[in-house]
Amino acid sequence: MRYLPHTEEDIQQMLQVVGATDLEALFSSIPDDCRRKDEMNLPEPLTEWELNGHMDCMAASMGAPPFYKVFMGAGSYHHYIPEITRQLLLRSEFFTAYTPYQPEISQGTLQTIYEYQTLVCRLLGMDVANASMYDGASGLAEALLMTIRATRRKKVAVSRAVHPMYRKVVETYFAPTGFEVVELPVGADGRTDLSGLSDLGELAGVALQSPNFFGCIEDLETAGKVIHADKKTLFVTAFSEPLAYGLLKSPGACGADIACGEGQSFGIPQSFGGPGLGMFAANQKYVRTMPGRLIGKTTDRDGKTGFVLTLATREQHIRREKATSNICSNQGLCATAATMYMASLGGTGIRELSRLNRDRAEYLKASLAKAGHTSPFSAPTFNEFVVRFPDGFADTWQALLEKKIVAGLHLAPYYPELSDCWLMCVTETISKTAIDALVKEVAK
Amino acid sequence: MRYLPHTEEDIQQMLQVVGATDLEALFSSIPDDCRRKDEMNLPEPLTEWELNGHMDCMAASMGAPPFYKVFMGAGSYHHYIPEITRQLLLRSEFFTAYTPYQPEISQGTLQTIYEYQTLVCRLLGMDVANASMYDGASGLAEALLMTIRATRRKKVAVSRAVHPMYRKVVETYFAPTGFEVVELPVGADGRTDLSGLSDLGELAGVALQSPNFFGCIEDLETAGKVIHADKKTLFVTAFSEPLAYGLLKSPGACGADIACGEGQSFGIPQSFGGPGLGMFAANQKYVRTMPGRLIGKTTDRDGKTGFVLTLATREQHIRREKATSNICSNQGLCATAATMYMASLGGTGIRELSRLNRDRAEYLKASLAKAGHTSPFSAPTFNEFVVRFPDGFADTWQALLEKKIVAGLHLAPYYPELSDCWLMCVTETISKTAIDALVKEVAK
Amino acid sequence: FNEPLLWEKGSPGRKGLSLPRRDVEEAPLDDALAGDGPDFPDLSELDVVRHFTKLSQWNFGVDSGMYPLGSCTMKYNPKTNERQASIPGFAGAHPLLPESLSQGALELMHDLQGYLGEITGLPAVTLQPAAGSQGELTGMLIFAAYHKNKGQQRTKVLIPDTAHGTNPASAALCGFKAVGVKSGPEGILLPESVAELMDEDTAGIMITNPNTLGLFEDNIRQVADIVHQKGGLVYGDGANMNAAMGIVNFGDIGVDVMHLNLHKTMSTPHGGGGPGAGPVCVTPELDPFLPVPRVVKDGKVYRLVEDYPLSVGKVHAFYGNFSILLRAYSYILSLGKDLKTASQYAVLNANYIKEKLKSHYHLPYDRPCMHECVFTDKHQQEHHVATLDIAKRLMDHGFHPPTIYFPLVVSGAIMIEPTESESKETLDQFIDAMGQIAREALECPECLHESPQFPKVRRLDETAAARNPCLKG
Amino acid sequence: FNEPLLWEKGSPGRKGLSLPRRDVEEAPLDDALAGDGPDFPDLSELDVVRHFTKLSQWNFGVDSGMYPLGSCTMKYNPKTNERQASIPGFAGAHPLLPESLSQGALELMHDLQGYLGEITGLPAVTLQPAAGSQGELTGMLIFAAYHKNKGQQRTKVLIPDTAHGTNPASAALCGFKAVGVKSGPEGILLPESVAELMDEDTAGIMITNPNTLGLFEDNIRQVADIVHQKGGLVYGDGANMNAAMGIVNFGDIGVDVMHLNLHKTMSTPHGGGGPGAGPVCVTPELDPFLPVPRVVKDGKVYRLVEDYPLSVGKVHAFYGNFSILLRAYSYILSLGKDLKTASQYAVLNANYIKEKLKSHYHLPYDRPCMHECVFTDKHQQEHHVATLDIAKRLMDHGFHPPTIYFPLVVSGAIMIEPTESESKETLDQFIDAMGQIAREALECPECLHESPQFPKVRRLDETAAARNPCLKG
Repeated sequence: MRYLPHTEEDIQQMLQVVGATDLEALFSSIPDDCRRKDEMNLPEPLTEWELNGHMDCMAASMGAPPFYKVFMGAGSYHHYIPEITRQLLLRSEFFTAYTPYQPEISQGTLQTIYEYQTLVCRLLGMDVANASMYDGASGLAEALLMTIRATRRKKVAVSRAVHPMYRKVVETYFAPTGFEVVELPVGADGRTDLSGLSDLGELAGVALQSPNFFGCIEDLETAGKVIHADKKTLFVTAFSEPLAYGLLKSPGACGADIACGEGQSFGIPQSFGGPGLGMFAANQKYVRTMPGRLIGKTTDRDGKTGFVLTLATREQHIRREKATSNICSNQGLCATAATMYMASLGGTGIRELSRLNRDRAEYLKASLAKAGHTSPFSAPTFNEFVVRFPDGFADTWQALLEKKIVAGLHLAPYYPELSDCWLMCVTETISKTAIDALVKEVAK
Repeated sequence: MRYLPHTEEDIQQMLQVVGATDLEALFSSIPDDCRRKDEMNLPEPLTEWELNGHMDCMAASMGAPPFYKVFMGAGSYHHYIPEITRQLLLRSEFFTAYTPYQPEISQGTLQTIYEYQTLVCRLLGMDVANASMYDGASGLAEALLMTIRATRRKKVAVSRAVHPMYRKVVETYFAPTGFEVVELPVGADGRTDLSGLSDLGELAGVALQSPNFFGCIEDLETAGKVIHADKKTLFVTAFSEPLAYGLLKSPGACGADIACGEGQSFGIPQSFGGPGLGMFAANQKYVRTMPGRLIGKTTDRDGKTGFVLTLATREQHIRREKATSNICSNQGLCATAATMYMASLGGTGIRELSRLNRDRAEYLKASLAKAGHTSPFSAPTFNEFVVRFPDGFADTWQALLEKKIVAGLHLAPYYPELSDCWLMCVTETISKTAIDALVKEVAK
Repeated sequence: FNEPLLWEKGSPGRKGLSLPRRDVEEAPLDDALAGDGPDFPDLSELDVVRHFTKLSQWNFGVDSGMYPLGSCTMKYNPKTNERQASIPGFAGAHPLLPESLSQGALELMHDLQGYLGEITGLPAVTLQPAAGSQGELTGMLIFAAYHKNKGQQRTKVLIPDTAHGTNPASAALCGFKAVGVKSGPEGILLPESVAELMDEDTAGIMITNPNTLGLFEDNIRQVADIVHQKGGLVYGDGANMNAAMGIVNFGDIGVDVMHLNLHKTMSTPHGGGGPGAGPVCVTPELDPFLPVPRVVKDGKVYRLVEDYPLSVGKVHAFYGNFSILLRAYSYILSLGKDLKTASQYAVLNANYIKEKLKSHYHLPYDRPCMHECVFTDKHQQEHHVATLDIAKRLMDHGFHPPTIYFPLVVSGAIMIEPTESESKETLDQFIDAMGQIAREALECPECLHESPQFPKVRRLDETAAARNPCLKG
Repeated sequence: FNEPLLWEKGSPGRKGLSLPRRDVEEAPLDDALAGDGPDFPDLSELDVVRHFTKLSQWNFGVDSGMYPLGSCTMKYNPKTNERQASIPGFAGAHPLLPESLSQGALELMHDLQGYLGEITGLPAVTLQPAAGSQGELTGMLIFAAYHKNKGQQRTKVLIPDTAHGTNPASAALCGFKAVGVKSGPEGILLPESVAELMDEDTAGIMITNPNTLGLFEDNIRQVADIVHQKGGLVYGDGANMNAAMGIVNFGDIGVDVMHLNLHKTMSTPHGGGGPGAGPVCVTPELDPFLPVPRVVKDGKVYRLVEDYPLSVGKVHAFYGNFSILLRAYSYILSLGKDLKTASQYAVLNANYIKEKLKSHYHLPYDRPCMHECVFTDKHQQEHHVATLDIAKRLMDHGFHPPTIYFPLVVSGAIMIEPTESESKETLDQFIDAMGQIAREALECPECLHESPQFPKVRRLDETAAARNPCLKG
């Protein structure tokens, strides 16, 4: 096998040094009743070429672009990924390195992640960002646990307009802790209704998502003021589409204490949902209660600038059970991809691209409305929105699959109250022509 | 445009330094009657994404593996290319470097090509190999011109069993020189008939290909003796399938003075015929009459081993019109790919792979023979062979295209005397199952 | 050469990304919502390419040389896995596609679950955890859910002193109190120490086996029996599975829950710290508690099923790090039963290094090791040379240093894990370098203090970095 | 760190390539034909990956930094071009596929011919030559065929002293005698010098325009007229086309035949020396002489046509370096009319460097340049610092040196071609480094003699290499 270098001769020489008669004898110190007696029941090894054929064949069954037009977002977005990102990520110095424990020979990873932290801060208008969390969902769960650590309160509130799967992950993380999660309702406009907030008692944190799951842009500025009526409560803003912040006021500018969300849109393939990138940023004063790895700038013996892992005293390998989180890695390669992507876009580019996403989605929204299919919500949206379809659309939806169109996400399983609604998404990868084609089909 | 870095501000600043009012003014020193007045009539620039779509669409019209089973060799072979080759070649230090004029910062290219030269020598059993020629065809032309330089004779002989396109290139190179190329006939067994050689007068060189265009393995050892009956005549052996030398006696062992051929089989995609890799090796005594770049080993000021371009005095940038050739580059990246491929295969692997190629081809040959389709030639073959089909096979062949099978190459346009024959090829990429499927179709 | 920070480069208006053509009109947006957009630098494509090319050149990866980072299993990351992960059908797949359009991905996940179940001996598998630490958390959630389903709320978890720091952190995140268990004089757990601490308020034990000293926990069966008798569960930290594929069936020896680190054992890229994947394998009894959705085969069709009322819930927005799972799947299909050979070579390599280096370095537990061996700087300390100096000096020899100062139970630990990918020649070169460093410690301690000499930067001031954190530019 | 030569590594029987499963019996082979197989080292996949990863790290490429190698046009090699070239339909296409299965490739070649014709102003195009030098040879074959068709056999070709060495070599390969033409005091050709030499035994002239001094040949029209009047042809060496896209129509100013170097002007990868591609563009009158097969559009179908009786024949086994042509096609489609902007920026960058550096270095021809400028070491010679020292020192600043000692007409030439890809910041850094080196030449000449200090090896003994050539291991 081409990954296993030893020849028979190598093995014999090494066994002699070790003092074992054969490979099995290497394990003779393991008690016999702990040794596996049967062979593993695994398939015959495939050659490189058989594997290629097998994987190509499996992948061919998937309904992915460019063969399918997928008008579905809901936390996973199809954006173009520049070829340079793909090729630079394949540089093995990036992708085969581990956690930069030895900074002298890890400055590539370290400077990149330092740049990542900086760009994330600039994107979100926040003071400090960590080197990333697993994904948007667990990032939100960790953010809410952080509000509990920071305030020593026991309850958090989460908007029902937050991605339903993120809320499930929050539930899972909170279940064994004894802390409480309450849900904030959605108003008629599709935004979170904060009118009942003051009745909920002492809250450690309140989490809104913007654009929220329905694509609606929350009025974060006003929300921040309402939430901060209780000065101790932390305002957590989540997101699943960071590209929105090319155009929208940043969470930091709206008073967020913690901003967290999913960074997949920034140069990371959708890959059936993972890996993603948990972007996570906070105000300076909370830095020592933040979970996750941090990279800091320092100098070497000769006074030369360099970068290191820092504030590790928050982390589990030092603090063990007292750590701010059990997370001990980051999404290194995904954060690297996002850094490359943000660098390629630039400030000018992100604005243009963000606008184009929104404008194309608005075009679809308007076109559907013209065809009689309107949104139940009035709030402005970014690149996705909810639309109500007449009875029988589920069949139309199914029929459109045959035409290689996935016409949005049915909301019934997630929001029974919106069982006749679909969540539609348009990014820069879907042209006006493709939008017109969808509208024509739907209008039939 | 993302490749063009200047902003309006940059341009203004630079124009000021240069003393030009605008970009057009940069060209004001060109006489007006030499300035182009009209715009170039070129299409609108495509975005990266439009280009991807456009190219994917064009490529989809091609009849290439894995969608097509192509039983065609004839100088271009479908072999598996390890993914490592593809990824290592994308390392920009290899693929964006130029000719290693500055050895201190080009040791990667230089050591690689030195290794290439060495492995080529070992493959072909020769003393010296150059850093490569354009392709097998021009390599053969240059080899024959080299025999003329080396012997100061004016005539060369080339077997009719040499790849017909290589012979055309030889003709083209020889046409304006006044030197003569005569053709050696093919015997009934499919090998070159050397019986008339002594009647041809003083020959500078005699070129055979083995395996020849018909896939037949020439008896190079005997041929070498016959050719060297005239001690001055150089024996040139060509090849289009270097993999054969994993199994066959090397040209050097058979007395070749120059061995040259196409190296595409070694890790280089077929790419509709180019780029290929002109492998070129010779006996030590001819090194200074050899065309092409050479890499040699030397030491630096501190005595450390390093590699440099050497014997450049043969080349055109020093010797100008007295150069051994006008070639001033090599197929650097293709030679690098071939080095990686040969290194991956190893001595053990090349033998196994070479044998598998031959055995699968032999299996097809035997299966066709069983079905009544035999070869006009009796000589042993490597991974391709000629087979005679009954009247009407041209229609069958055409019909098989619909079934995504390309059932060999019709020889009629190249050898009118074999107009009912096809040249069939099988490599390791065509399994027994695919062979059986072809035989079944042909036997119908 | 230095490479400026991204925002020290560029020029406003420069373009690095090809923007799609605008084909629709601009839609108005309420001023109150609109921001100024982030202050990102504007760069050209070449600017970006050169920047990251240069940064990459300052990094050391597995492809750069041997990376014997103990407990991290820095084996070769096969290139073909990257090819598979980039197939458009997989890379471009939306996670919420209808089942009819995602059979390939579901089949892959289903079969991978089966393979991991077979390898560990724990047949019920979730692929959802995004990393080993999240796998641990999932395991602890299962502990809690299991006891809750029995009507109990246990408050403690036993954790040996040789455990990774994530073990107590994961237990704590789940509301458990971590209770330490001291390992015995041979570096392994003694049943009596566990018996002493195990009670009916304890949810179970977390054991890394082979442990972080690279030793097999010989008493695992007895320990498991003790824990099970008190109604507890046994968690196996599978971080060190690379020693044991085909060698030990963890289900058979009493482990109830076990996570795997696919970026260790299953060769997926380490990526400078992630993404990993931390599938969790459990006994059939614990199957109902696994996270949802589950991938099941229904006749010939693969489906995602949510309906598991006892499930701990979800730990990932979708199904985990699918493209990492895909790479592990590719690796398993490439090796098949040869996975056992991989484990054998990994153990052979570690023992070879142990034997060759024990004359130079103090070996606190001189007995056959598994996939890694732990030395200390005891001999070198006499010459004022510490583990850190030895580690830094290795860089000057072209090797990545081993894991140092871990496990904590050994003072000045040097934890070496070669993995099966390294050839005998490479091991010999490493042994040679370590030997030279041991000699240098005698002859020129200051040379070691001044190392490394060759990388881009020399030893960095980590204290200053933590005291006045500068976390962005 | 050193990296051993391939055959100093490995162990017999080790495997680096995945061999397909054997599914047929072994066929016997006559012993007289069988050999022992080559003595290649046996390596693992990781051995191979590490070897070439390490070697690559000793190389400097365009992605590593500015590469101002004059006359080589080291512009950015776009990554998307590599993506396009690796599409399986193109990368896996057999050249002898039937037309029905190769329409995409033929269409691409057909359209590329059209674009190159438009860019040069010479509408008849062959894509077959595998490199610029083979393009020159093709051009000379066309010269010969043209005159032969007129019943003449001319024996000489005029070649200015500023020409690349390939020009006389290509002419010689075609049986022509190269006759030198001295350039005038301004660095450009004088019509009178050409008139003096041009006669009816001369097939024509080969002119590089802009020439190798980076200057536009102002008298090109007069020169062409003189040559044409004597029945000769004008060959334009298009190596420097990067200065002139959209600026000059070479057909209009009297050029009859012109080759392009796609790895220069059209951004295809340089690859450590190739593969390139050297299409040749000619006037309609010379169309019949182009190599066969020709790609033609026949209604809606693209075809390969052999039937051109006056054709010079074939210079490549198939149709040239298709995958390089494909990259050039991608580049042209990506820029369209912006190709003119590329030329403008290339010329702006060269003039900017020229203005900024002329106070430090001797500028033999102080006039507006095109895409490159040529300095000399005249000022530095006084301090015993030569062009070579300046070049080597640039490496220590992270730049690739310029082309040196070429063109031959300038003693100690330093030929700088920045290309349009370089940003103003990068140019300023380069200018700064050159300025520092000029100062160092005054203050510390020996520092320059001892350079480079930082690369893997220091100055190499090229004389010894040539005296006792060691060309293999």
